[in-house]
Amino acid sequence: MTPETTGEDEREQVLDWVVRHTALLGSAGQAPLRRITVSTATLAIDVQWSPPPGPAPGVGGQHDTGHAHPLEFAGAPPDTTAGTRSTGGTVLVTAPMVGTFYRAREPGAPPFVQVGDLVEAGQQVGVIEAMKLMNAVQAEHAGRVSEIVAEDGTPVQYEEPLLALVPCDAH
Amino acid sequence: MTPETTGEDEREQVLDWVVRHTALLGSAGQAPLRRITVSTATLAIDVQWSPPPGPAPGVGGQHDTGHAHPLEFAGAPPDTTAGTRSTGGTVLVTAPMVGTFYRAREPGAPPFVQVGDLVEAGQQVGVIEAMKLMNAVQAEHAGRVSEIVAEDGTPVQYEEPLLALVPCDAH
Amino acid sequence: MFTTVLIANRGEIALRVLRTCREMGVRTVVAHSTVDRDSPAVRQADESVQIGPASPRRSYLNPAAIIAAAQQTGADAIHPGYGFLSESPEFAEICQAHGITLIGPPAGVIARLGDKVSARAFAAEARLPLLPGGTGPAEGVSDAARTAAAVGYPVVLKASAGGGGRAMTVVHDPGDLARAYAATRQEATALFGDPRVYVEKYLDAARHVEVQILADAHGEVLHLGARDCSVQRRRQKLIEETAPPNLPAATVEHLGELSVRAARAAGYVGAGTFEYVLDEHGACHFIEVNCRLQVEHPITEMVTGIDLVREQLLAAAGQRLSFRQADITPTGVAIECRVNAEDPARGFLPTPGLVEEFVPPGGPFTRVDTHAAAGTRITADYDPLLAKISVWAPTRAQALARADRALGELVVRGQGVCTNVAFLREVLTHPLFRYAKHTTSLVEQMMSTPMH
Amino acid sequence: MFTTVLIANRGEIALRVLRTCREMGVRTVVAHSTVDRDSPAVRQADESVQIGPASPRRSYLNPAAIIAAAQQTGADAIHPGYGFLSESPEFAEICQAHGITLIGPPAGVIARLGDKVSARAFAAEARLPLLPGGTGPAEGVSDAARTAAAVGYPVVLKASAGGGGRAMTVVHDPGDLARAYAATRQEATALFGDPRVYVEKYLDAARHVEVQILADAHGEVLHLGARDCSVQRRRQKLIEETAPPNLPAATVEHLGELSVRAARAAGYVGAGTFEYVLDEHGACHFIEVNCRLQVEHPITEMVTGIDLVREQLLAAAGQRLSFRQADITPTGVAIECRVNAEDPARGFLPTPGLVEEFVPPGGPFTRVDTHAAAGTRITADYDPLLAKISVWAPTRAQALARADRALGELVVRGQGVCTNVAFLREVLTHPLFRYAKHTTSLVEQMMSTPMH
Repeated sequence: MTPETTGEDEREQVLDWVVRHTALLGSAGQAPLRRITVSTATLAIDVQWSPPPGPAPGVGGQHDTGHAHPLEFAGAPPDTTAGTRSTGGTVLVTAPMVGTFYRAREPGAPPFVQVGDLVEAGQQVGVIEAMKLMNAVQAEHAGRVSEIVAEDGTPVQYEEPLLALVPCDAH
Repeated sequence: MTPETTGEDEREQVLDWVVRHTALLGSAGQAPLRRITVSTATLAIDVQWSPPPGPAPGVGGQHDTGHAHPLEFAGAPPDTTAGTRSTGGTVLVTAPMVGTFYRAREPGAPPFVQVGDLVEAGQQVGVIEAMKLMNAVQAEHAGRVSEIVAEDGTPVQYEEPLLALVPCDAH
Repeated sequence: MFTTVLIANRGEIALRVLRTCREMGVRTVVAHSTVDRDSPAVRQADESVQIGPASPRRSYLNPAAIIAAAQQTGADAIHPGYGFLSESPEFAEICQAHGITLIGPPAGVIARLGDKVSARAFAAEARLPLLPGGTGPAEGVSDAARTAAAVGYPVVLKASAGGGGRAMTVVHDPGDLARAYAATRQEATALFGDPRVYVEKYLDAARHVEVQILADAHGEVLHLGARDCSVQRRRQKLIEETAPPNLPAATVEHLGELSVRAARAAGYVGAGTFEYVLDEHGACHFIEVNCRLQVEHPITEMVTGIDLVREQLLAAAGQRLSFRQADITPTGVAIECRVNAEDPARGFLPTPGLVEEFVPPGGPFTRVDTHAAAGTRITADYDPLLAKISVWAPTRAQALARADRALGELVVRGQGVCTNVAFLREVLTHPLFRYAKHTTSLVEQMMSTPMH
Repeated sequence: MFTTVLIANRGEIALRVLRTCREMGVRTVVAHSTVDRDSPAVRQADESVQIGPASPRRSYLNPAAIIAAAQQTGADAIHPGYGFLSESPEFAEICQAHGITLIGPPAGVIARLGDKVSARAFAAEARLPLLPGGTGPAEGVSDAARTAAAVGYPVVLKASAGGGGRAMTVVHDPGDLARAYAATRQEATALFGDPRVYVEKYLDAARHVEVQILADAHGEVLHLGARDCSVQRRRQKLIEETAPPNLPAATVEHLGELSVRAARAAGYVGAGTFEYVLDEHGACHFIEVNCRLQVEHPITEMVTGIDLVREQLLAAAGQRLSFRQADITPTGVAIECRVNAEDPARGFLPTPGLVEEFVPPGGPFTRVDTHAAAGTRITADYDPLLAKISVWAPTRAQALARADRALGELVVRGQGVCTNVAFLREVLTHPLFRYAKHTTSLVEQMMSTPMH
């Protein structure tokens, strides 16, 4: 039967793929591989690395695969209204919407900001694309860029940290 | 039957695959392989590596027999064996079984005890009828009867207070 | 079949859709707002994406956020649940433009049937029985008054773009029409960005009966019987029941056939509901089509054994229906009670708060759909639905007793949280309801008696 | 119908019985031990009586305490649930002597069918297919050895008064017989106060299939199909399923007819279960009758729509069955998974403790029977059953997926508490189980593979 055959072929392909890439996956995570789950018809693969040693992720009841939570920053209370969160001496500029984060206006163009740059309140520091629309990301506070948290061209969720500023008044 | 055969063939293929590739998978993770689960119709594979060494979640756990706490009386340690409980300066004689409580051996007869009576440990202070059988209620401790709690001829539940004694040693 | 379905909803319906996806081996992504980040659907999803703040306009009603989340996670289909974007033809078009399947009927069908005025026109064409009313939106207050006078008072003014019982005004007296017309237009503009209002005859003592239909993309359409949804408060359903009590099987069959014929004419695909009102003489009048899964779909599942979400996914994936009308024989009676965090004594005002203890009912023929558990925070951002308690029994009397038993078992406790459970149980024991003589005015009648 | 039913049991089954009593408008009294005083059944009962301490011998197994409680509260019937006194002919006689209806078959029927040796004799008379074995209790070790040699090894030694998989020893080698015989007699004496032991052929790779029957006091007997209960650990069931997979409908029909005929011959009244083993060639052998409601009754309810506790009450009250064999057409597949507080990795050792968080599964075609909630203390006094998760679907593949989905939703957390959920899910995905090629040795096979 045709579907049968297709199914078998597909399964074999998947198995092959897993074997060939397991080594690669093993070295991809910083932590040791913990688990690979393959299930098909038609394909879902789940690769898990061991949790890093140390205190377990806070916020009780985290799910095994529950990676989707924005990274928790110690001591930062969730702030649902502003695209900014402060952590210690720095302030995080967070995504005002879900989409793809770009550091520059277009491919090849210089990034809006670099580490060390001084930005003013309201200055554009990046762009988020959603449904082909480019939405400016602006710094809410003035400060010096201390870290670029989100990589250029990566998907970000709402309120995910993009970059860190040391506020001017903290100088 | 054809589907049967196909199923068997498939199982054999999958088993073959697992056998052939286990060694490869084993060396892929940094931690030792812990588990491979294969289930089919049509295929789900789960490979797990051991968690990194570290404090394991406490397994031993305490074995809580937590049985039979009688009604808590302030400061009284739960006593599950005796039909007696102390409350403040008095001790309660409670029902050793569910049934009908009688203060006398038979209708018209004088009650076993009255308020003010001194009773000895083991002395019968009442009777509980269940299934036409008369079961003696005995005082566990010596003392003076300070109150008759349960009325003559009324149904009582297990451990329901029947009468109160002021223990002799409390005098 | 789809590889990954993004669920663009929250609460119990997100969980409901997730359950079937998981059973079908489909990967799930739950798109959620910040306040829902610890919800059970998010916890159980294979993946989740935070798409915006609590405000629905910036999260669950935001097409760009949902499309971005679907693209990030490789979702090839979106299930919109009910409410939010589930009946937005614009969103359906956006999905299509992005190569993502929206699980629901085609955009054109939603556009035609979702707008109440064009749905009325369609119904007239499809020869569905219509309530007397205007043939289009009123062209001004005097046009509205003319229509009202022609059909006779009471009338109802409805937003053409409306839904969910909002922007609807009943007018009993011609003297009130002008004010009501202005108010409804204003409300319609505020809620739906569309001021069009039309006039329809209003039935004071009506029964609300709806037909569940199911259609594949190959022109096969069938119905799964009817539900009675007459127990409503503020035009929102509280208790639903199937089969409709005291309604001849022939009437259900007739409504079913009408709906199937109309759905086929409209090119409907997926699960949908045709809503009707029945006047005191038993005459049926079409009111609207809901182009989505209905809140009360569990009771239809209980009497037919058909998983409606599964059928939605199969239909959206282009598969043929695997059964025919003759294979469907609804058995017994099923009743759903909607438990809301609200205070019936204060006009059913929602009561947000923190659920500290939650024990659902269980046991024979009892189904619970809920996102609530100890620790759930009920916020004012969304509707106050806490749980749907559905029961099945071979007879209506047994089903009523079972529903009352199940509601009696439910424990919801927490600071500030109040529920309508006691009120629901009052409805279940109300003589009008027990004898199935109730209409959509039952709750009002109950609230106006001093006993409560 | 009865006015007041006393429920002489605990845990989920007390709640199960209470639910139906409430739905039927029957007042409930729950008899409970001291440790169960805060259980949900006690909380929901119309009345409760504390009948003794935790030790079953002084509470749930104490006829005097239960009769006293029934008399105190004016109960006119007692529902014994399963286990405890549910199959005690002495207790049935005591109830009768006190003018209280025990919901179950008459004392004489329990006496005849409950004792395994007399049940074997009865089965022979009723022409039920029997496993080769002794015609009565072994009259000594040499008699046992003779019988064993005659039927061929392996054999099983069973306590005549036994039940629940206890006081049973499988002997593969003639050299082990003498020791096994002595040990089983000792165990039988300790557990049941009756040293009689009999010898029967043992099937290594058998399927366990049972027929649910229902009988009224007027001689009408019918069956509700069969359940497969082959997934067992330590001879206790873990997963049950109906219809039995991979079993021809004709075989089910044949077993059903055999059971109905035998039950009629025995004068059976109420709900009962005839248990059979099927060897690898599909040959059926009767093993025993359970004169009570079965733990796994929910799956039969799900495929037939019949509330078995309701039928028990009606039959005990002398009413006629309201349906005939021809009215019963089981639909689809139902699977029950027993969630126990136990550790599969340590030989399924019970793990008592305090449940701090408990979230049951829900949604489509999912039934939960549990007494557990946040705050429930699992004590070592009783069996470790925490919850029964039952699901229904039109096909077996869908039912398996649904059961796995439902188990995945269940949250049980608390100090010391461990559950067998992960193990149950392993069974569900095991190829032997998926292909319905499993026998009662499945769990052993799984535990002996080093992968685990």
